[in-house]
Amino acid sequence: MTDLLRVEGIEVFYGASQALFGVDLTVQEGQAVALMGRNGMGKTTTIRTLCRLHAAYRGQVWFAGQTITTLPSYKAARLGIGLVPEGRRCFATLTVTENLIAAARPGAWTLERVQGFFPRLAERAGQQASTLSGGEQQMLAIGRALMTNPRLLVLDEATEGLAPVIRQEIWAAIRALKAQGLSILVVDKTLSELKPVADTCVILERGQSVWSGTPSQITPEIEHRYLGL
Amino acid sequence: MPEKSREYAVNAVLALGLLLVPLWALWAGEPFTITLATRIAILALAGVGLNIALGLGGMVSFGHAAYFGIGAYVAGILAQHAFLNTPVLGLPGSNQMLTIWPIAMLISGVMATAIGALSLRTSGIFFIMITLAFAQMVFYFAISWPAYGGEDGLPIYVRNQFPGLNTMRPWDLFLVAFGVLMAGLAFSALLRGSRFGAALMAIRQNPERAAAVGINPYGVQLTAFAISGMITGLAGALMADLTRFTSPSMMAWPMSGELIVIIILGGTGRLFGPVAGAAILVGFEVTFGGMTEHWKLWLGLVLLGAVLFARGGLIGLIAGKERHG
Amino acid sequence: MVEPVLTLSHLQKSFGALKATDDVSLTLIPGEIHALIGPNGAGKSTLIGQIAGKIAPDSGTITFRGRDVTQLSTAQRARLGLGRSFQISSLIPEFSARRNVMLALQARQGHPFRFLKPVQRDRGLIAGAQAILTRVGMAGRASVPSAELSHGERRLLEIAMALALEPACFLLDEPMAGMGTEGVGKLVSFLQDLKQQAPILLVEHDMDAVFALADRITVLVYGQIIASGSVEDIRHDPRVREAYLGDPA
Amino acid sequence: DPVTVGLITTLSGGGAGLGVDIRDGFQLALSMSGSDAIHLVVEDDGQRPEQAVQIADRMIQSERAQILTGIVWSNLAMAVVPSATAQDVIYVSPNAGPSQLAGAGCTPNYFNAAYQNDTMHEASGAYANVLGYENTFIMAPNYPAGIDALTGFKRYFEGTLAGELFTQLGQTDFAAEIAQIRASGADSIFIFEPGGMGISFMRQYAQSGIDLPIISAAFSFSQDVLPAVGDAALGVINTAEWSPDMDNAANQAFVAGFQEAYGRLPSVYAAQAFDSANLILSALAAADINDLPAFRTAMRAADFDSVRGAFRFGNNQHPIQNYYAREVVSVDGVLTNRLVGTAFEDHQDVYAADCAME
Amino acid sequence: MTTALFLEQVLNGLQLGLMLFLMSAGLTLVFGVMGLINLAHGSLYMIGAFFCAAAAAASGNFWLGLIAGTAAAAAAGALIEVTVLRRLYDRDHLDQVLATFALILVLSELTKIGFGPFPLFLDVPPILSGTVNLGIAQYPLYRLALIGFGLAVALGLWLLIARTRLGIRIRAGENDREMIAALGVNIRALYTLVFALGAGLAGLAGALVGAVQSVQVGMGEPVLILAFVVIVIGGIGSIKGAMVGALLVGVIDTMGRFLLPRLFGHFMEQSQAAGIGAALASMLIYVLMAAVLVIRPKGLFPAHA
Ligand SMILES: Nc1ncnc2c1ncn2[C@@H]1O[C@H](COP(=O)(O)OP(=O)(O)OP(=O)(O)O)[C@@H](O)[C@H]1O
Ligand SMILES: Nc1ncnc2c1ncn2[C@@H]1O[C@H](COP(=O)(O)OP(=O)(O)OP(=O)(O)O)[C@@H](O)[C@H]1O
Ligand SMILES: [Mg+2]
Ligand SMILES: [Mg+2]
Repeated sequence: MTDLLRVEGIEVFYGASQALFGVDLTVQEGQAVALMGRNGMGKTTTIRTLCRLHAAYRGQVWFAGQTITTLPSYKAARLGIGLVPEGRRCFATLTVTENLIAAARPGAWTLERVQGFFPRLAERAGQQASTLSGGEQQMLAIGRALMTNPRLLVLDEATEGLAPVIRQEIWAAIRALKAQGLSILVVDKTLSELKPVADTCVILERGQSVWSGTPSQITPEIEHRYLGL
Repeated sequence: MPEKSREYAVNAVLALGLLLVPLWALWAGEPFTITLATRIAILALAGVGLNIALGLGGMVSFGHAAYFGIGAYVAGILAQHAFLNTPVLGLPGSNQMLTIWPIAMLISGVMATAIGALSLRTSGIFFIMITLAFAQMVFYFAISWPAYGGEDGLPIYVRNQFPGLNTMRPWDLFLVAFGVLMAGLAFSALLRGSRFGAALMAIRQNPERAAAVGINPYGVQLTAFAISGMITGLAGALMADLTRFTSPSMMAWPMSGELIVIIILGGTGRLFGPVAGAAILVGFEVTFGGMTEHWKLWLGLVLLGAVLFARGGLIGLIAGKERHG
Repeated sequence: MVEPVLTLSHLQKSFGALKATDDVSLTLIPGEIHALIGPNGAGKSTLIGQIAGKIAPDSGTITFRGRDVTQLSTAQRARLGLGRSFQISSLIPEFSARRNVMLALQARQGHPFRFLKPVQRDRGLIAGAQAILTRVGMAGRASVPSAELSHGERRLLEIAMALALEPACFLLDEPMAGMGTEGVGKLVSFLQDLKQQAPILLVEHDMDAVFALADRITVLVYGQIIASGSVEDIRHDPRVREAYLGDPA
Repeated sequence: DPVTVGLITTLSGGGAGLGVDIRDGFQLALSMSGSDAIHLVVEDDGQRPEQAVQIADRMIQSERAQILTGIVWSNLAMAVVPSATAQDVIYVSPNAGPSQLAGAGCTPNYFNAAYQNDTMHEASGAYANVLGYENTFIMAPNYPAGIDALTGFKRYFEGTLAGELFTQLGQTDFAAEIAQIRASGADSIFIFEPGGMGISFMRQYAQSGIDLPIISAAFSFSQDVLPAVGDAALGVINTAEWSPDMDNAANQAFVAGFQEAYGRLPSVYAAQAFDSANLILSALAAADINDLPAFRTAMRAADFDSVRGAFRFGNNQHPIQNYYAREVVSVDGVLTNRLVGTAFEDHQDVYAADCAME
Repeated sequence: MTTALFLEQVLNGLQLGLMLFLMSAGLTLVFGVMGLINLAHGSLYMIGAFFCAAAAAASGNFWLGLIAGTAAAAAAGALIEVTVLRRLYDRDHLDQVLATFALILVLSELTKIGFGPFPLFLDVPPILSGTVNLGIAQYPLYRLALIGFGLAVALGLWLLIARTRLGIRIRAGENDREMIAALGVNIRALYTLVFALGAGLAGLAGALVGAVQSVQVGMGEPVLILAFVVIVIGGIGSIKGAMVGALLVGVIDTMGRFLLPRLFGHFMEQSQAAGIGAALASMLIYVLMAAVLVIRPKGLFPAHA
């Protein structure tokens, strides 16, 4: 298996305050990696940095065999990073369908397929995104990322605020996407749902990657120490 | 916080400089420098007014020239009636600043309340444009209203008086303007630190949240807008006395632009920003205006440079980004 | 029976053809946590919006502390004692965490038109804010501007602001969202205490938390109440299972 | 020591052309005279009264200017003149003569070397009679100068009015007015639409297919705007106290000199500024400006060769002069004005009677 | 007053409205999709008129001038976007106001330096000169052509924004620039394009309208303010709103100028009535705007309902 994404020793600042102090992370082709850690430990910052929404002060990011550390974000996206950001960030004044079309790039995922995947998005096709319910917005954000036909789907808290049924659906969808060969990097708070999906888990603590291994290697001791359980 | 204390130092330098330079000019026999300092003080006062709406409240008014002009017209009209000894609306005119100022503030405040009440129904770009349009309406009215000179304007033959001073002397008039400016700054400082100021700043950043904790955004903003218009109106009344002339061009939109320029050059929302901004602008006008006929080109380029590279204006440049505790 | 703090009767709200709230009536009585659950898009936030005053219902009435508040503005209702948190964090970005809480405190005390007295030196406000931040475990982050807080921290600050209003009832829209397991655990015990202070109308998708906390649960589907009752009733209601809970994982 | 003369005029914005002509005309007179009696400082007022006042203050207080001149517009003159003359500074107007300064508000330190605002339009009124117009439609912008224009025209016009309209200052579209003119049954039109308004009106009028004759004061048909109005202006009769083809030595030297120096024909503003400069030079040669009463007497004498031929001041220190009718013609493809008649001889403004000066 | 005159004035009002629409189209585009407040719109309008006049004079062909004017304004727009405006999208409107205010000063002065201080000549092309008989009146052909241009621009813009993927992406960028970039869209280049398009529209309007007005420095500022009024009434960012707003303003302004003096003529002496009528007419559109905003604070057709 080849490395699709490799993050090495990135350090990141917000203004004068440092948020990341050296994060390492690898996602192999076809693999699902879970990024874990308590609130404020730097998960989102890591994700933003590898999507090139934030500049790394030190360290390197490789994607699909090339370094993307200084690429503009739209080029990184075109290489195949599809982001479902924290807080959804749907295009508020666009309709649901327009949100999807805005992101579209040619590939297996088309408007019809995404609407088939999330029927609710077809029902609400003409509605303005700002008026969608929270869960609907979450679906839209995932659908939108799929429309870019990514090689790596990056989900930051994608199930936040979803009804249990829908969450189950979304996890099922994520599993299905993985089964289709899509690589996945996922941040989520619900470990019980995260573990079955992930091949590898990486734990962040105060802006550093402090532990990585398979879900089965996570001992109660580790959970207690890093995740506060 | 070292940044805070650096800002205090800048403020002190500005206040002292504005006082000492004309004092020197008085000694050196340079009356025009005193006139310039007076002009800076008055424009700064107008900026202090606008800064309450724009800097604290985030209400980008592109029509504050209207209040500036209304204040000026109040001074001009009252002075004319006092000069000709005729009544206005059944009342006698006046050539006493202490009578004129409250009236100027009252009328510009009423106007600001009326315009604000309508304009605040909108926000963002709409607000900018609607305040501009209302100011244009006032401007057109002044131009085509013949009673007080229309587009020709209204001269003030003898400056209005202030007890104990001879306002025809540049230094005396400067003292008046400087005193009013300092009072305006003190008021503005208190306002921004008060509960009202906190509410206003909160509304600027997130009106929905402010409402959810029980603050009525419309009421607070409208009050701030009215106060802002009153202070700018007071500055207009002073300006009329300085130039001894009132004209509709004081309410034309380039004047509104100039007031915004003053605020941004100095530092948006900064207490002494308008003082710094007015000093820069007037200094620039005087220095380059005599040097080249294309001085507006250079002014434009300087402004562009300021927006692009000196965020936070002069005070921001020196004292760093503002922090709200 | 105790007098309810909040009573909704026959609320109705449509967006075009969509009935977001369809004849909803419910009550909130002192000392209880009343959980409102339902699928995404069922109309929970719309309902919270109507109670808080952001959205005007088409018909029906909202009675709060014995008074019909249906026509009042958001700010007026907040001053009467309705404290809400937002589903998507809504804070004053440039203000520090402490000042955010101080703003809520000052608003509760009234006098918004106090022009001259400095707030920054108002010991009472500062101490009050600090105490509340300590209560939610944010004391150490008090002077960080809220824009620079992490997602989870912002959720905590939301709660702190609602607390500061010392409301007669809380409207909490998904307070657990975005909190880690650890945070959820803390919040659960926190809300348990809080309900003594004022009853809570809780919208939440974290079922473990809801089942642990709720005294009563109302289930909303397509704007209509399909079930209402105790935790046990709801947990086993087949309609609720189908529409919302899914298979027990 | 040379005397400092401050020339405040409009060099930026839409009205810059007029200011440029005034500056150029004034400077041409200085260089043609070869005199070094004047140290000239020029500054742009941006067509804003406050700006003009500030510049005047600076020129007086810091550059010790003893004479000011240059202002194009009445409203700016009204802002500057009262306070400048009160500081014992001489002001010479190269354009604009608001009635306040000609009548009760006349002052010994103010000299108008151009015209009183009403007189240009009075000349149009008088010449309309000569042309036999009987039913005229009159139109001007709704501001003091526009109101004065219509009043001035009506003061001498003997026919009836087919209609009377005020347009808006800065108006750019005249379709509604043109429709009313067409419907009014007028036999002629009098307009006062200075600057861009005149250009816009004439363009649109030419396209409207109406061909009633137009009479106007010189402002919309002066050399600064004629090229922009284009052939639409051909044949329009306009009145002024000067015309480029006037047959006197001073004028021929001026027109030739101007063309040589700046490569264009001079406008009426340039001619007035040229006269203003020569007027000042003549007085400086005859008296010391530090003896103000003597200097004023020398100014009143107006002992210089005016490009408009005879030139003298009335009691209010405004000119008593001839006003001519000019016609827009094309000479070698260049539009210009040609004298076609005389509207007034030795005409004095009506406000002179209100002026207390002897 | 005859019915024919009345109808002609209504037509004049509509025609003025379409002219106003032409002037506002670029502004509403840039406002609506980029969220950018561009005070320099009037200056771009002026640039279009000047280049058109200069090129038409040099080549003797109005149409070449029209192309030159549009292209010059678009190029100036692109240049401004790349050098100045692109740094301001993340800032608040205030900085945009100041920067574009500064641009007005710069562009006016540069135009004066480049073309001199005197107004330029620009005439309508020969095939569009003259009048047509519309039954109610002889109507200038060129004005009818302006109506055509206005409608064509409206249709084209509406299609672009509402119907094309480009339009969708532009609007998405207005909501969240960072996000649309994270989805792989080169939003920078897109914005340059849009701004150049808006500038080109301003230039086109300047060139077209310049032929019936005065081509002079400062010609853009009154247009800017009128365009503001139009857009506020119609609803910012809405092409339909701009059209309706422009027609309303055009008709009300024209009818006000026409009818108010007549109305007052019934009560007072003619010249006084003319003065008061004109004074009120000059404020009428602002009154209209205030009235609209009282009823609909986001304009008649809010783009983001
Ligand atoms: N815009 C910002 N400016 C300054 N500091 C920030 C900013 N965003 C985040 N931080 C800080 O960076 C650190 C990491 O935040 P990040 O959002 O990456 O955490 P996280 O692991 O995603 O947390 P959560 O689970 O709460 O979403 C936190 O301490 C946070 O306060
Ligand atoms: N302004 C509006 N216009 C049109 N439809 C709206 C509007 N606001 C909400 N809706 C619709 O009303 C329904 C209820 O939305 P609401 O936000 O109340 O759901 P919710 O129960 O809070 O869902 P979630 O749990 O996902 O947050 C949704 O289908 C939503 O799309
Ligand atoms: Mg996060
Ligand atoms: Mg919700």
